[in-house]
Amino acid sequence: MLNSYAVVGLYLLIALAFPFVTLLIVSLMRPSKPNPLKNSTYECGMETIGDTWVQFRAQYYLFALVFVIFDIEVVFLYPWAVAYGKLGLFALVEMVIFIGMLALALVYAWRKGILEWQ
Amino acid sequence: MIPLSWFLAVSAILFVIGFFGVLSRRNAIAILMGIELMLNAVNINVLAFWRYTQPENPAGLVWAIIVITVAAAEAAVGLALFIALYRLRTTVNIDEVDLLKG
Amino acid sequence: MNPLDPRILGEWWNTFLRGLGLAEGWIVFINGLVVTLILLGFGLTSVIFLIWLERKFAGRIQDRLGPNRVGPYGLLQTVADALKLMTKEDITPDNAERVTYNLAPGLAVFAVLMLLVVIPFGPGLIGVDLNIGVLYIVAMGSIGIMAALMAGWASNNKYALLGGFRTVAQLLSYEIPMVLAMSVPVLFAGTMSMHGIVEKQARFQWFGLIMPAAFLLYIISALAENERTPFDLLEAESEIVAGYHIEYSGMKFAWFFLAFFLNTLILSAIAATLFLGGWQGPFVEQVPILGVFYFFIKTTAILLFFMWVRATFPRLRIDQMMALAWKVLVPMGLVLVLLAALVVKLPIPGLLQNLILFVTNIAILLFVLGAVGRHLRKEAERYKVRYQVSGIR
Amino acid sequence: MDGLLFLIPALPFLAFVLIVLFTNQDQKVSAGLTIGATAVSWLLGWYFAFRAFFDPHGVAEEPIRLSIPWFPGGYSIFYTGFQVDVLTAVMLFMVPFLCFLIFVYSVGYMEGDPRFSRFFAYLALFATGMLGFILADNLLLAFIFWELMGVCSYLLIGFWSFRKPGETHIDHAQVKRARAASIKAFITTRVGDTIMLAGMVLLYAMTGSLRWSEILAPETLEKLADKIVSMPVFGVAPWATVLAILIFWGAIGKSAQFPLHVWLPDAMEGPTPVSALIHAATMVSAGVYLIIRTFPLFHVVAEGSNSAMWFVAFIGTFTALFAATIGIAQFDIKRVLAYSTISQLGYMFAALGIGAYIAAAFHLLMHAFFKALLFLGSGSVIHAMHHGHHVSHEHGHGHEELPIEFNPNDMRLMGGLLNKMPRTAWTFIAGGLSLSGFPLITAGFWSKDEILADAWHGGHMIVFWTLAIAAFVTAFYTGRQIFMVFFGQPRSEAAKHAHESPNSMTVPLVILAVFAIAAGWVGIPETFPGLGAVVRGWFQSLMGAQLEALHLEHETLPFNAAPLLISMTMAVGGLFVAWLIYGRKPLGYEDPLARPLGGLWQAWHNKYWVDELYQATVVAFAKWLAHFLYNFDDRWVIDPIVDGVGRYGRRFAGAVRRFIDEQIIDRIVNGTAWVSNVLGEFLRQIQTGQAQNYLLAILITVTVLIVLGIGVG
Amino acid sequence: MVLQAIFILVALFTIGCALMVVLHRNLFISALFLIASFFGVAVIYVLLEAEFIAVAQILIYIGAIATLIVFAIMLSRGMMTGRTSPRNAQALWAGLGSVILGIALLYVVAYRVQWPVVQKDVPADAIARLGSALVGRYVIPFEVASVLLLAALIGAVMIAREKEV
Repeated sequence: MLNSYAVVGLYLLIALAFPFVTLLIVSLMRPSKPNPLKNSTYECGMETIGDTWVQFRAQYYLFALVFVIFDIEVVFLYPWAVAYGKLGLFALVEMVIFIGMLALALVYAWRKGILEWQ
Repeated sequence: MIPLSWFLAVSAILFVIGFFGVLSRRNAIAILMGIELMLNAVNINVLAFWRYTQPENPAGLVWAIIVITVAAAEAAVGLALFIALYRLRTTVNIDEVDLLKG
Repeated sequence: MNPLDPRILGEWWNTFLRGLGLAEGWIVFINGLVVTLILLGFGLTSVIFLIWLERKFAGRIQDRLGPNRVGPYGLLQTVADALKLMTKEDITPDNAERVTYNLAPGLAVFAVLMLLVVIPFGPGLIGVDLNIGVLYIVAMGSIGIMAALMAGWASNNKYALLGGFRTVAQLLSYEIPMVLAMSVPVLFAGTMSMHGIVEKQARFQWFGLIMPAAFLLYIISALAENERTPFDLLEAESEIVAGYHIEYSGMKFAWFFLAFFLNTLILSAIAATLFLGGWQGPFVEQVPILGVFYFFIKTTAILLFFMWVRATFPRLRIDQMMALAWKVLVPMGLVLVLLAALVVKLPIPGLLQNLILFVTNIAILLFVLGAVGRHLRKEAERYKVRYQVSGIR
Repeated sequence: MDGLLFLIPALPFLAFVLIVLFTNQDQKVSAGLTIGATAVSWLLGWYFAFRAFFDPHGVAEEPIRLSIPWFPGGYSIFYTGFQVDVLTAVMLFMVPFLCFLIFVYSVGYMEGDPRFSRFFAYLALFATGMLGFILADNLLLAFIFWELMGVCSYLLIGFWSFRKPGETHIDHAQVKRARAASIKAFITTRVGDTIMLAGMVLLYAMTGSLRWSEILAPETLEKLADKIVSMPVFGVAPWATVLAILIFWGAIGKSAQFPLHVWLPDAMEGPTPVSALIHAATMVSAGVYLIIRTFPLFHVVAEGSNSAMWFVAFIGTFTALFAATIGIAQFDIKRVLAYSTISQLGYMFAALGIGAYIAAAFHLLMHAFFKALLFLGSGSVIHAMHHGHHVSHEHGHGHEELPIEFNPNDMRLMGGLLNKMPRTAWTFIAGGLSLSGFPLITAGFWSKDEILADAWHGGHMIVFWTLAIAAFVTAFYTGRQIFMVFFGQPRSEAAKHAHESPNSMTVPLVILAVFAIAAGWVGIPETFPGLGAVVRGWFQSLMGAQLEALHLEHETLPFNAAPLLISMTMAVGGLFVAWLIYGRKPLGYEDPLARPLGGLWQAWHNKYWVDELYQATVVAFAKWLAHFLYNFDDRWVIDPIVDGVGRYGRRFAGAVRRFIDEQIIDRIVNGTAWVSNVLGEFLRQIQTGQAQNYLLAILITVTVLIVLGIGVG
Repeated sequence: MVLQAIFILVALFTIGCALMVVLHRNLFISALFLIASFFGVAVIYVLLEAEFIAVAQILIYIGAIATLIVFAIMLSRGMMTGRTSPRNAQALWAGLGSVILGIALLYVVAYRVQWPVVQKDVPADAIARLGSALVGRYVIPFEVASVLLLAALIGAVMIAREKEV
């Protein structure tokens, strides 16, 4: 079993190295004449206004939060799905409860207006 | 085969680093990172014992998943707290949050 | 030992290596290298061809010629673009996070490349048949999200940051429906390994046919995951600012572009594998080599569908997109999973089950479309009333 | 049925409790309660009595017993309870019946008294006491009921220590006299009781038990008789005699014998039913019953000078004559009867003294009937006189001058009441004849004759002749009384207007009269010619069975004409002389005997000045002693000591406060406060509010623990 | 032998990243190193042949928690510049204590305790076994996990939600 992951590991290393090596090679070939104007942040050609890090609304965090909850649900869902063939009806009932609970979470988020994107 | 004690050593080191992170960092979110590290260390330990004592028993895996779930839930709530804290006190430095001073 | 069976090639190769008297470890190492090279080669060349195909196909739809100057029918156009990007100067915005800024493009490409390993091109032709294949795909997808976030934050640009967050939000929101959709084939196949799933779809029992709703769900979330047309608000051509890779130019931008297209290819390949039975097709047992052919037909079919969607569909607003994801697709996904689980357990023969599933899926699709339609009509009314009141035409 | 035994005393007690607690507002109900309770006790009493009468030997041998463990007494648990043997049966026959009659009588007599229900409560309590006493199967329980009777007599004598019925103004003299009389009665009987208690304690010490069956058993008596005790004053005597004499003193106190008789005449201040019940029938006879019950104790040391019998006989005979003589010179109708009671009790003790066990019991029984009759009769006369006095006032006869101050009891103001109150008169005359022992028909004759016969047969000639003279004197003063009250002319307006009492009072009188006459026939001895054969000495055989149970021998006396004739002559002679002096000539306010007898009469009239003697000696001494002790306590010894201790104590406390309190204790207390404050201040730093500091502490402790673990492991 | 070499490499990589997470001045960079260490840990899981946990680790830790952390860092962006020293007053003591604890633990792991090691390989259908265990014997933790997630969501939402604007 491990040697299949060995292949994946090897592939991973190469896949990781390939883009960066290419970048290095390319950076050698291309001209590099930095000047302040060129290096300024691109804002449709206008001077940058205000601080770079604009005030960040809780909105994004809440979305990530709901994503986390459902991500974990998925992690629980897959082994159940895999083992579902051999299990009896009780597996279905338990999963219904599990998903029901998280559907409740979704409904709560929905009612609380978190899913709307102002 | 990799001896069990190596895994335990790695998890111990990771745990200690995490603990140091929790103790020494000023920023709340850094502390949370420390906690995540510690939880990972625990997970390594659990799985190491699972792999080297009862691989056929899925209990180890169940435990690992539950630890991951709890870590995620904890991170979610913890970060929500820090955000609320930031909104209230415009700082996330644990040093400044010492209302319970004796 | 059917001569047309690619697996023979594998065995022959292995026996040859053992013949050389190499240690087991080394054999694994060499195999790994060979597989990586093949996959990388295939990946990159196919992307270049894909970009060309996309531009050609889009042109055709808009009744214009695609690129035809460089090389026969413009085939070399993409190669020219690549060369151009390689040699263009690479500008790094000042006080950007140098490390993260440079890391982002590489990570983006890496994430997508990693997916290639598990795709079963033919009956024996699979990089590595991991028995957690499906989840592996989802996991690698989430690394892609990290890359977008890092790019957005590191380029020290207000719009890049905003674009980054919006992209991440979109990717996160659509990952859940995609994962739920992918769990249906896993449920049917009873295993997560891609090879296993494909085998389960023998003799036209394609999961896409049994569960068209799940297939459609997957297609929609794949579109969003790939930031293609209906959901490509962030760096759409019409926008002023090009999402999180504003500050990127030269080779780093090329990597983002490559990652974008490779992602499209792989997602359609996965769609084909999971829902259209990968290399399954008539006579595949007798002539396994046919499998590869079948696989490519199905993948290109889905690719063309993607390109067709990109060329025709209007763009969704960000809040509509989010609402669609969370309020429609996620519930639908949950319902489908439960439905599949329920029906599989019914004590009736397989075919009847498939029929029931098919019918129910159609019913669900109609219901969902109806609901969304009604909602949109109500929204339009309210929209008209508000402006009516304020007197603006 | 034996279980019901305890009901006899219990019911009256229940009546008492109910009246006191609940029904004292409603006079009719409380009277009913008491009478009802006594009626039931009477019926139960007669049931047990007749059961004993029909089977004397069985009951004597094996008395009906009901006993329960009471308290752990030294070596064994002290059992107490009730028992009925022949002697008790006799008393059970007489006591409840008399109580019932007297209670019915007192309903009429006490009419209109504001504290009517209280009176009946006391009566119920007294009935409980008397019934309990005769049923008690041991001396201790008997003593308790004995004391209960003492209390009741105190309460009843002092009953009018508040107000005379009907009169609004308070008759201070009357109230003072009633109070003095009740206290006097209580204290004199208390003197006797304490001596008896001493005897009882010694008896318990010697025999280890107080139950009749155990102390009167022959072997214990033998033991007591043999043991000799030497006493400082009285010299050497066997234990039996000493104990017997001590217990006899209780009887002297209660039955008003010579030294302690002074309280009975004064007890007449109480209402007449009380006098009848307590001072005629029951309480005083209790003393005699006690001695009859403990007779074997006396009888064990029969002869010789150191025998208790001799002492009893002496006291009995002396009191008989002494009291009879005083009776002659009294004008108050009830006082004459009081002294006659004392002398008759003297008769009974004399009989016991000479060993006439059966005669004493028989006389006790008969005396109770006719003496109760006489008292109730006198009550009815007083009631009529009182009533007459009021009527005369209303008819405006004005205040007739009388040589002496009007007193309804005074016989000199009476006279000629026979035709005004025929029923009372005739029943009173019957009682009088029975008291004086009119031959053959009255009960008194048979019982007194028995005693005289025994005295004659036993050879105690001194006793015989004094008792004979006493009989003559008794007959004389009874006759005097009858003639002064009922014959001649009424000597006052009240007497003129007196008329018959209501039926509720006269019916009991008639019943008692029947008993006063007929009851005697029961005891006619077998050997008596003629009548003897009819009854065949039933009472003698009855008591004989009792004697056999007590292992004492008894024999039926041979008939002897001498004592019979003497007693007849004494009785008739006495009455004839009384008729001579008081019957023939109309009487003035002055007693015809006063001048001829002169000094002797004065002595009789002033009761030989015994009261004055006591007053001078005993009471004076007591007062002096009290005064001395008071001084000793207040002025000379104890108060100074106490005050001294108080003053020095305060000075010492001041010193302690200044020195110890301020310097040492305060300093310690403040010190601890200061220390804890400092400690608190120091420890406060630990709580920095930084979560991470606490985590650091955890880290350090965990590390230390692990290092230790490694070191140890 | 190769396996052990790989393990050492991966272990060093993970520990290095963990140290950088703790020591690095800039918060975002330490977050990235955190992700790298998560990845390292995932690889260790693969070495332990607990592949499902490895994938779950990548999916949840990197995909979800890291994103959350980065979002949180963005939200309280004042800390981005890392002007002040990241370490607080008691860093020295904490470091000392941790080191000693580390040494003690390592000593315990290495010498003190004999681990009951058994040579068994992981069954092929480990994931199916896990699935049936989750629904069969360990159904309570399974359901409690869902309740936990619900509670966490509600809690976090209540806390982090902006007041009704």
